[in-house]
Amino acid sequence: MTTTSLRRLIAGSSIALGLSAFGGAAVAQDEGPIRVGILHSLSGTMAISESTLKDEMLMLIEQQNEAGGLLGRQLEPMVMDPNSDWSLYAEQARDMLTGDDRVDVIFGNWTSASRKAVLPVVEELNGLLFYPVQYEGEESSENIFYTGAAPNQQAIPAVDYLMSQGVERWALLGTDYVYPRTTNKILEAYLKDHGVSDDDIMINYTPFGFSDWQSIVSEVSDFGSQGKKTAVVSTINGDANVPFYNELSNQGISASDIPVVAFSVGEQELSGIDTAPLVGHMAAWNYFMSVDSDANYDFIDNWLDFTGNDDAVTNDPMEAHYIGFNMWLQAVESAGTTDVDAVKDAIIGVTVPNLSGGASTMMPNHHITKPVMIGEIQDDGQFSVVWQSPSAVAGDAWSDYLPESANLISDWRAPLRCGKFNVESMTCEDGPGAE
Amino acid sequence: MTASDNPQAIDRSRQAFLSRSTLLTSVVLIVGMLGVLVLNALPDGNPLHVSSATVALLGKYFTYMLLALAVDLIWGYLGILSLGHGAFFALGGYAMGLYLNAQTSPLPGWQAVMTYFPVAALAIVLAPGLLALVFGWLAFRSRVTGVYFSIITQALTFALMLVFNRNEMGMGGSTGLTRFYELLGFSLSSEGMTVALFIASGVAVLLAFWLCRAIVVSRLGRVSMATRDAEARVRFIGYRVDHVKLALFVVSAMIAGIAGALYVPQVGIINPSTFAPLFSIEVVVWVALGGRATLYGALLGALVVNYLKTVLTGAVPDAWLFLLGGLFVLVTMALPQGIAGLLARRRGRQEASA
Amino acid sequence: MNPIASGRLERLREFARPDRVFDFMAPAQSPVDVSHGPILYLEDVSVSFDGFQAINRLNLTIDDGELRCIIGPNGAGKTTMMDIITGKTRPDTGQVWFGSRHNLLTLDEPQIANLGIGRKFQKPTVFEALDVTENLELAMAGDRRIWKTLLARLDHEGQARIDEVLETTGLSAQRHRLAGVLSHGQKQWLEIGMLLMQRPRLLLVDEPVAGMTEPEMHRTADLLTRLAGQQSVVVVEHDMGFVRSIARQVTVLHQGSVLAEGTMDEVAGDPRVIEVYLGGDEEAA
Amino acid sequence: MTDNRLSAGQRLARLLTLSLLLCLLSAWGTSAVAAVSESQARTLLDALDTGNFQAKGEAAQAIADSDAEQKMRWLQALLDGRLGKERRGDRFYIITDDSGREWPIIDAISYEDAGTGTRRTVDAFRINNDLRTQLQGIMASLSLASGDEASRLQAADRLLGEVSSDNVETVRRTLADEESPAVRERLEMALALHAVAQGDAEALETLRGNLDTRVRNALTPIAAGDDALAEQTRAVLDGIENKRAWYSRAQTLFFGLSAGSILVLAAIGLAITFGVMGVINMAHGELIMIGAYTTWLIQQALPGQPGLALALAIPGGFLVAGAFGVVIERTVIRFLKGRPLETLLATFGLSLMLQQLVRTVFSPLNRRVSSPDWLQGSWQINEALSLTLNRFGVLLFCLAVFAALWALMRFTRLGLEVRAVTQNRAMARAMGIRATRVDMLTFGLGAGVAGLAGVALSQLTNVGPNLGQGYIVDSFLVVVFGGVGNLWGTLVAGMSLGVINQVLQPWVGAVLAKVFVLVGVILFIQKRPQGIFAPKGRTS
Repeated sequence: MTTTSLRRLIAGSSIALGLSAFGGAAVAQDEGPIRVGILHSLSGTMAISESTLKDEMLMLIEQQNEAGGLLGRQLEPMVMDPNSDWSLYAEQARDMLTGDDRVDVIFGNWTSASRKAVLPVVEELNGLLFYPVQYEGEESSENIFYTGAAPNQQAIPAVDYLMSQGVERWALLGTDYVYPRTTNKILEAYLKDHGVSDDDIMINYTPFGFSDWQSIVSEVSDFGSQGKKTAVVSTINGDANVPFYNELSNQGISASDIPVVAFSVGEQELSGIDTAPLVGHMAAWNYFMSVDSDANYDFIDNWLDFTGNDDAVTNDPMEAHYIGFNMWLQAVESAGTTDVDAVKDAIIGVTVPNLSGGASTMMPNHHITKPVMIGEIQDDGQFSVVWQSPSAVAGDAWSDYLPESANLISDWRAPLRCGKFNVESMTCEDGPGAE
Repeated sequence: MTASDNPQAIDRSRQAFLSRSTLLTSVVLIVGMLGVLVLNALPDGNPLHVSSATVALLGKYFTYMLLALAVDLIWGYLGILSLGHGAFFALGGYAMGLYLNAQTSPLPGWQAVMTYFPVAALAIVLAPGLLALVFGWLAFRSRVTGVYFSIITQALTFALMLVFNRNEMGMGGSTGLTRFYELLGFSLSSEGMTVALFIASGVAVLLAFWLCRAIVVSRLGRVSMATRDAEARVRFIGYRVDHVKLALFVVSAMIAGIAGALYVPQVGIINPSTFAPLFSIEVVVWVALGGRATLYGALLGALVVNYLKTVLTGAVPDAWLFLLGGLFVLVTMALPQGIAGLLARRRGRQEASA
Repeated sequence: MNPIASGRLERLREFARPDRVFDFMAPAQSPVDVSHGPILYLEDVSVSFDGFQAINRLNLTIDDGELRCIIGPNGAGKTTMMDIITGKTRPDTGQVWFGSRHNLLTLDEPQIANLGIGRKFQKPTVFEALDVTENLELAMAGDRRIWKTLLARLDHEGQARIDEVLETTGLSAQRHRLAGVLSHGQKQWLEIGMLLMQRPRLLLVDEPVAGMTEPEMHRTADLLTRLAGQQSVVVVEHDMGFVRSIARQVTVLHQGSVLAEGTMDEVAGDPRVIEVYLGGDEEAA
Repeated sequence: MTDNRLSAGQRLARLLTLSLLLCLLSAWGTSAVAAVSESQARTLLDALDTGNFQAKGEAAQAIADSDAEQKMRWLQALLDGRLGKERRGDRFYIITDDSGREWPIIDAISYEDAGTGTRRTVDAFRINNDLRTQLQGIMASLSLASGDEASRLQAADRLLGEVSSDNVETVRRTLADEESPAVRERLEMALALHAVAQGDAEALETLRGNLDTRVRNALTPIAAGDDALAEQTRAVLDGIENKRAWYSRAQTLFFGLSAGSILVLAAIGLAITFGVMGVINMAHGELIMIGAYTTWLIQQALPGQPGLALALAIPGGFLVAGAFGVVIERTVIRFLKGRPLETLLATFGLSLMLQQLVRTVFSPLNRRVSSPDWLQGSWQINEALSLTLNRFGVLLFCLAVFAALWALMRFTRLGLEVRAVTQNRAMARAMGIRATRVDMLTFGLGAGVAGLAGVALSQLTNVGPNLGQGYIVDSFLVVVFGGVGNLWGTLVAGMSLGVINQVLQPWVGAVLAKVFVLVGVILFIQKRPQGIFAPKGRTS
């Protein structure tokens, strides 16, 4: 860890200056605890989402240690706070992945910007990163495992469901950043493929933390009053959601008039909102706290015990970490070592139970299979599942609905070993196989 | 800012370029750099070995020090407080980011010119320089001063953040530019490159420090201090205050741009959050903590705050904000001249007792 | 040869002369033309702030080398007049000429200063963070452009000039002290010294003896009288004793325009002036 | 509306609703309630235990049509998601309280206490949007069999655009019996729409100027033709659109003012601390946050009374934030007199600490602050213009706070002293004003007003540790734009920025609107380097 080496640096320079010195003893790699890095912001704007995941990881590690650890060794968490500052994510990832106390795996990040900041670091230092949040796709790194949803595991099924409900007009509202932009691009292409005309699609972007929703909501209400069944597909990010839903309900738009299906609103976000006026609005995820399975109930009970708060909630990214952690455990067990390359090879194909009663498998493109669910908001802040995909859907790293990525696939197994393989030209555009 | 701020604190040896503090700072910088390089070259097992990660980290600190220097030049010596210097830093960073991106895949449209290093290098200083020129010309010409100036610089960087967040900018939207592999034909992930960037940043800090020092001790530097303390008087003895301000503001923006350009390959990403007003405010805080109107104070402040941030976020992730925030409050109350003031006072006492 | 054509040719030659200095290239400091009369000429100048008429159709003429005192009750517009002359305030109407060549209304403060109009503020304004020598050095006449300023070094001539002014103002002993730690009177002198460094043609001096001791006052009076003749000096002052000691010509301002003009004795005897001063006092009381 | 695009289920739902509406209107259907046997009840409930929402809807209808005396309670519980079945058994439960881990439950048929259930033991029946709408209709028809005026009005409202040749006679009959003028109006409108569709030009006249969007939607296809009726329809439509455009402008103005009122509220405390005292208070946003958290705390202490809690939060937020302000002034700001830029450093540190304090004490998650009924929904002036009550409330609150502050500054001793200290500290002190006390009170006042802003914001947005940060840049901008130290300037600046932003938004989108506003302010400051209300005159 850099802190220690900095300390040593200071010690070193003292020697150079002919003063006193002290040194540290190196710890051998294969003994002692297995180190698990947790890289989630505990302060700054992202703390609201990420701090829960840190607690969840601590819980999972504690449970695993109680169950005897891993390979006969204990797991030791290493928590850092990147302060919602992308460059700090990169710095701390580097810190975690160097030195004698190098971590064996990192669970962390939220938002693509932070992941992209960390990506070159984990690739350079050959680390493992489990990223638990839904994202826009169009990426596949040898060192990152994407346990959140790709667009085809969330957005497209949601739109399919709405179509089956007779929706003909679409308002795509999003916060102005990459995830909504890419998702909406995919959805727009998808909708047009399904015969929706340009006039029936409205796209609108707002800044982060936006709160003056009045004009936009009234625009949507106007858009929806043209006689066709209208729905809002929301990729609005965190903080902007509360004022958005408040404005919806205050302008008298209920779920039966214009339902909203959101991709970034889960149980945790709802816990900060009065949900009574939101009943019937929807969210698409791969897990809901209300999912009916014993694994889920066990997980919830553990979580409530761990937090000591009976009103604590669970959500989709927590399930993603749960799956990712178990996959990593299993891969380490089967490889018999925490060596990154061995784990990378061993983890493809690993199947672990997920929290909705099924199982998830790590695919060769480093995405996992997940069931897709649509939930409607209830007045108790929970979702009731109104639709679920008949089987688990495999995450697609490169969207089939974007012309520039339709021909791309990702497969990290030998011999292909490529994150961006063009099946038309049969060339690898990115990754070790590219050379 | 008025002169009542503390006239006595002004370095009395400023007439000479090579004052004691300048010499000392230069020596510390050079010896520190060489020391790190030597320790880095030691074999891995050696207890004194300094890892490449640390070298990279120090390289990043250097770029922050450069930025702090840029802010101190105009705030400390000219009295104009920019709460938007992150914008110039980010622009330099984006120019570098485009160049780095161009090394792996061809860039679309006008950005293609950034493939060539000389063009990119020019853009690194010209983009922030031009922005500072236009913005400064508008602001100084119409005599926007004090907080009014500070707040519109904040508005500037905020507006740029929103603009760069848009995907239409072709700058990667909120994610920004990332996935850099090569710089001047060398792999960015090699240890050699880490060391090279560290040296480049350290040398840049040294050169910028000397440049700022030269400006500060020149007659122009005294005019700028005079402007800081009594702007109207300067005007009535015939100096074009707006030109003086503009010149230093542009120089400062260019230094910030270079800092950004050196920052990007070391951190591996540049995105709109660098434009966030909060970052620019933080830079001002570094300078204030180190000691405004002393160049070495700015360097020290940037180093201390960022080092503490690195250590504390890892050591006490749940409480580091209390410590850092508390430090800011304490320093302001106990050390009005920042750390540099403390050092100066101590030296004064030693000299008095000697 | 056709005289017209030859004239054209002549002009062309003149235009193409290698050492020709175009107007736009000429240094801002061009000589003041006083051959046709006064050095400063204000005609019909008016200015108002938020409906308050600060200067009202003011006419004032200062001759080259003259020492003029301007007196008047508070709010008579003395400082505003100085603001107008130095370019700080733009009048609503009227004309202000420096010599017969320079329309001051088209110039800004540095340009006016570089033409040779120096100004001392009511409140002594020196650069407190710089020492006395540096204060004088900055004020020294010279090229004010950025690049030149950056590279400027103090030469022997400049040093000599500074020594001379230090001598004149009696600040030689203080030359390396910070201006901020000087006494009030010393600051006043330093500011006057800075004016001298500028080598101005016209000096505007706002309340030079405020806060000075009696001996200091005498020295100031001495200095100002000595300066007059080489330079034109306009002094705004409240201290009647001081005015009497230096003034040859006194102008009384009232409500933004000239009330009376003449020698001190003439003015002091003017019933309107007495009325204004007494009336003003009564109102104030 | 093309019916063939709808699924069978939706068609059924629509038919059901329509027949219900008519049924309501003509005040038919009084269903006698009689007991059903337990096995019958079980069969009824069992039908709900299906994953198919259409089948669930039919089962719910069957319950409604049955004679079970518990049916109202069942349907209500179903609607609330509290009707469930034993997971490994066949008992039916109603969950009486579903918060926490263990839920008290009762037997759905006998209403006997059945102890507690958990997520594991009770499987609640799920409903979706369509089913919810259907259930609400069923319940309405059951409880309002006689049909009071409100429900008749609602039913009539739903008939707009739904009258067809099948039911037109029924509607006419209903109209003949109807007494309420409001209901009559709706029914006449519905019939007129039908008549126009049939080619009746006279009926068109009655629709002139009607703002209901359904009227517009129904007329649009008629206007597409090229006969005389179409032309006339187009004229009517133009009139409607014209009228709507005016109302929409009024609405935009309201949106702008309400957005501006938030800016003003957030900035006005700063206008005092920054404008009057020259303190660059970076912790201003955190003082706003403290006000919002105070609201939440008071609501926690008074569960179920959000109105009272909010009323108490107004003085509460003011006092708590004000107290923080006084403490900050006494412990930090006081020692930084005359060093305004250093207050920036110290208050920046304070803001970091306050944020982390809230995270540590209350968790980093957002807190739920509910709004009282009178701040929910909107004030419907007409079909095209409605003002959302929470925004309207905040606008009024903002004006009230402003008026109070202005009066305080203008008419009270404290205000006089504050103004005196602002203009000339030394002189004020010489005249016996205790400047330090004035400073403390001024800072406390500014902080208290920030707390009030927090109370208002808690009704609009997230209450979380980052609440304040989002407003700090905007606040400084507003104060500077208005002219430092000028309360009126802050008001005018905030309101105009709000209006400009909302006017721009539909044209260029929210992001660029904000960018344009920022660039506009930058350029404006070039023109007026001291803000809108710059102090004019001689400056020495």
